[in-house]
Amino acid sequence: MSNFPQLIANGLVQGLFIAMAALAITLAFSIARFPNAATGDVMTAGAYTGLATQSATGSLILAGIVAIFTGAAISLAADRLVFRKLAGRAVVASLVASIGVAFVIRAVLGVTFGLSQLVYDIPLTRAKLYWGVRLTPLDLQVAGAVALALALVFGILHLTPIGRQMRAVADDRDLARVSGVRPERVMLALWMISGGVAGLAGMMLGIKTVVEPELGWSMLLPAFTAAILGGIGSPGGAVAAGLLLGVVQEMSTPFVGFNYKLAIAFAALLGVLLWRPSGLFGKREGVR
Amino acid sequence: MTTTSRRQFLQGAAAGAAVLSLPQLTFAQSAGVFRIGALNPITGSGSTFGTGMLKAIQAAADVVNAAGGAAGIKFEVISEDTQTSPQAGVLAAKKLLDVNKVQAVFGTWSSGVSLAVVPLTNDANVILMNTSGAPALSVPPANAKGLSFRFQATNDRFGRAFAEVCVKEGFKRPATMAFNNASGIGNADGFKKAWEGKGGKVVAGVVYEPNQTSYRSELQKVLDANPDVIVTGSYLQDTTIIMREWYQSGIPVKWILPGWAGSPDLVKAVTAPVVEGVISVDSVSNSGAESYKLYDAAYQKAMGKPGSSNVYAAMTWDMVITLALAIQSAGKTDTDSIKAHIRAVANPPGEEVFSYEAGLAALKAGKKINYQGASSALDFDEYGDVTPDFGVSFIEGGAINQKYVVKI
Amino acid sequence: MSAYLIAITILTLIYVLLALGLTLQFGLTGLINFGHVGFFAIGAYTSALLTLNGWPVGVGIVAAAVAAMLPALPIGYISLRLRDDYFAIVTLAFSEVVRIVVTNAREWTSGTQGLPGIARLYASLNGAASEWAVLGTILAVTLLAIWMITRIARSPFGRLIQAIRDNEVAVKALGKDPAWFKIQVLAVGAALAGIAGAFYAHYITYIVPDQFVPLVTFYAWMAITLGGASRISGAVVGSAILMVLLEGSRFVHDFLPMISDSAMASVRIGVVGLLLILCIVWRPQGLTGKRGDA
Amino acid sequence: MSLDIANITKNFGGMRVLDGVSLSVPTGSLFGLIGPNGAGKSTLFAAISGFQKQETGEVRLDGTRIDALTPHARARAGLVRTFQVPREFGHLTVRENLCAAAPNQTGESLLGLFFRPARVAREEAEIAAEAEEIMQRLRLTQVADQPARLLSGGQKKLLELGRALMLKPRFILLDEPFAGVNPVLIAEIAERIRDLNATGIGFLIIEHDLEALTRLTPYIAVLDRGRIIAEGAPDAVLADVQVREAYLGGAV
Repeated sequence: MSNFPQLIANGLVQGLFIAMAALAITLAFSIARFPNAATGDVMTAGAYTGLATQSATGSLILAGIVAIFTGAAISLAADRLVFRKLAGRAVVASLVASIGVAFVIRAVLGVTFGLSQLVYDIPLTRAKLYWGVRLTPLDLQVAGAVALALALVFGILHLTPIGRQMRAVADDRDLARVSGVRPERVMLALWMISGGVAGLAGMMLGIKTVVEPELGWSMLLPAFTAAILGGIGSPGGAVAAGLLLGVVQEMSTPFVGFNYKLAIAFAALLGVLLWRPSGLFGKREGVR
Repeated sequence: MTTTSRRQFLQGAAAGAAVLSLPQLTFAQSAGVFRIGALNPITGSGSTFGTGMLKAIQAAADVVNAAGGAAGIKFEVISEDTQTSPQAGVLAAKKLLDVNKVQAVFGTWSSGVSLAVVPLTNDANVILMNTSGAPALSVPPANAKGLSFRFQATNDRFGRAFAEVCVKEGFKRPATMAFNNASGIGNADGFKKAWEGKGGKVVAGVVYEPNQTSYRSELQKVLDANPDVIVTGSYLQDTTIIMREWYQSGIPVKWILPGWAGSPDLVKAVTAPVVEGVISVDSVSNSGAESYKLYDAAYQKAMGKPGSSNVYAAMTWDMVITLALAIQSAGKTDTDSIKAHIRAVANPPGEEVFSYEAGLAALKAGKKINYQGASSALDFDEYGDVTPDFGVSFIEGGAINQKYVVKI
Repeated sequence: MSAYLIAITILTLIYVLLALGLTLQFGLTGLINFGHVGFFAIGAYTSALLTLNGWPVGVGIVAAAVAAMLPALPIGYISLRLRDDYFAIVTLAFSEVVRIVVTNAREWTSGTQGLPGIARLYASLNGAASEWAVLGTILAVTLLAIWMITRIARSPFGRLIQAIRDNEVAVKALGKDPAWFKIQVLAVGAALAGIAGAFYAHYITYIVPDQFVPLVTFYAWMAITLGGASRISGAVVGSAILMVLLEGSRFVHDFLPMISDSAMASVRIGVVGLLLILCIVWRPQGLTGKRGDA
Repeated sequence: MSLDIANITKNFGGMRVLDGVSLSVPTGSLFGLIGPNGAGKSTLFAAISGFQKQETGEVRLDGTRIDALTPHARARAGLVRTFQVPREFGHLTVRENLCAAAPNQTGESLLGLFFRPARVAREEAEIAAEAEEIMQRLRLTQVADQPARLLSGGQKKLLELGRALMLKPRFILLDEPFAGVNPVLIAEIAERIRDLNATGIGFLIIEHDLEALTRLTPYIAVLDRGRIIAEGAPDAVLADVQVREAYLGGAV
């Protein structure tokens, strides 16, 4: 018999990573209005610089900070050099350009760090049983770090002046401008937060798995799926949908086997979109 | 992708050859030179091995040339990257065959690339020597003309070796975990076939998708069947994650990994205590032979790593030596003559030789030889496949120690 | 030399067929299809499986076109309900589902073992003649496709799909249902991709699911982005540039020997990415387009 | 015979935007609809033309219920609308914009396109002639081969009207035909509308510019907070106290 509580736990752990990546995508979308395909490679960059920092200093905290700053810096640079120049153009221009940005980031990482796999030097510990569910301390630490990051992001969005401005701009840019918000500053802050989340997500993923050039790219499609499923532009929705996807994928395995996991995620996406075209938590949009 | 059209000028034999390599585009056909196309996975998923395979080909060609060539003919190596992709492999092979006019193609690594390239080499009537595992390469249509030689054990042979190890170690309840690609499934299926042929039963089997953040559910399903050993068809990256998650679960079980996964890189990635006692089965088993020592030294020099880190480089090394001996034996460089003499110089009977120089001397003395390769004894069956012996290593205190050899 | 150039030309033409579908779907109609490789894969597998079971290659190619068109119908219906960028992701997911299915429907497709020994076109001719014959056939098909899409673009149908691209709501207000037009456009592009897939399978003679990753879709997008999305010549020019970029890197080593072998893969992808960015930022209409093109 | 709207209601997120609107617009009439900002005029148009689903109520065209039809089916039935913000096909020329609007084209089916080329060519010639005539009537001939996105605001309004005419409609719903148009062109557009009305086409016109509208339409209705508060001849309606309150907050 399948151990469903364990599958749910496994799904939640995997969902955390999808959720972080989806959060980065949805944050960028909420203001820049396009799905940023470079997010995956920003994650990879965070994983590599975090790893380099950790092996140089031995400090994971420092590595996390470096990963966040790497992600933020790359995002800012990409906005300044590419995306800003495409503001006002069709969504697809930015989308295709973001694939170009992704390739350039990956090329730089490949030349700098090589193509072989690298790993974070983290001592492994045995799992413990919690109510019949086996979880490792690393799982809990990663979950804790993700929760902390999410709390931080939501704190910024909902408790700080710049966060309120971000939400205002995301809701209605013109209205926000009229009410004295300077979109430039908000855009900068938003790209930094989105990039920082991606950088940290990449490092977490790198700790959990192995660091290699396609680390983030292979995460991109599940993350897009979660971002859309949650209602793109809705940070809470992205996180919830990420966790949900992780759980649905794992729960499906006793029925469809392990090979159709990703297909199940896409089927879920399609089903939800046909039912609610704006996603689970998205605002409905109509033709005016 | 990389065109290293190198013409190598050898200057002087007494004081050691001074090799001058000039990057230049030379397409002209020149007499006294045999052009080898090195078609390796320099980039893509085979990139871990590709460059080493290429360097081994170049080093072996240097050995042949330093010894005066094969039947007086010098080898020239032209390299191309398959990108570990059939499409890029086909274009690369077309370029090698058509632009560079190579007379043999060496070192296609993944089965996909070999299967895509073999129709082209057959058409051009050129020998293809590969290191792929897919059974389809042995038989028509792939090997309709008998021009394809495989220096790697087939997936089935790997499976048989795994089964032998299970018998020897007294395992009763094996389970399998396979990466969802040709080689992963091939190994697991080969094992299942061999094990059930011995009357055993595989208690659980899982085929998993690549690029996951976790394989815990897959692992759990296999462990739920309460196996005493898990046999994998896996790669380094996924094995790294699986071994970590297994270790964290604390459930005792033994592991048998293919050599490319159970490598020093794995030990480095997961740390020694995690993989203590893991069994790694590898087709390079001629490590006691003199030919292996020659290869090892050359590889060490070219790559700065021990030869044991790249089983395929040993195979590509052997490709060059085998071809050179066959040409020496035939005295001609046309494909049919070479094909006819490959088994003559590599298979028994004959005087066992371990180096090109020794083989050359024996052939010149009119003796029948049996080249013993660095990668295996190198005896080709009717399909052009070798049956290497398998080295069985145990990971102990972080070191990979070969304990015994399995013959199948 | 010629066989290598023929090989490159054949693969370029296969990309042209893929890119032409996107020119029709995106350049003219505005549909963001990010799952083109899914139709390509369906075509390749359909023709490969039919011919491996004894059907003639001609039947395989026609069946490839038909089979690739089938999913266009449901996808077209979905497109009516979704925003552009959602549609992009949904089609991307569709192509991944195709890949997952051919990977795991082992009893039909032999999964990751792939299908070797797919019949070649004109296998009875000797080497060079057969290569030229294949090239001629693909060239003829490509020219036919170009003629067909040009004809469509200049017809009342073409006028209407461009109207849909410019303003879908206004088209509805004029008494026309965009749905059926979008479905037809998707189906035509899918059929071209299916035919391209069939030629690909019969040319490479070996197919395996790994060949049908989203990167192929992105390459086709790069081709129309570089060449110009709303012009038919853009698909041709863009595909040619793309192939020169991808294959040209083989020759880079002769001139830049300091780039290591393993760095080459990174350099290749970096150059493609950079070119894509530069083109979108500085020449949004592509190389063939005029300023103001859609 | 007429366009009849009965008891239409429509809610947006708890807000009642249309609250039981009923109107009867006779065939061939020139009917003006005015109302302050947010009165629900555009929503009413959207409900009549099918772009918004109403909660309750009926829409009849010449006695036939059309409120279950899709927008494009209503347009084909003879009820065509324009938009407040022009929705031109920006990359097509003015001529192509008009031709694209022609109904029942054989060349709009792929089969027809490739298998009945002669018929397509004949139809194209007919459509081109019609477009030419409409362009002349609307004085758009000079810009016939310009991309529509380069037109001025007023020209775009005329283009929208011209596209609607290509369908040979019985009724045209005009959404603010004078908005953003210079005064000279306003008079001209009004003149064109009157000409067309003389050929038997009915118009229901939303307009902000009361003066221009009342000069054009002999009959108007006033919508305020989702209800029709008055209708009749312009002079009488504008004298109505309720209307003055609605427009000017009663400060008259």
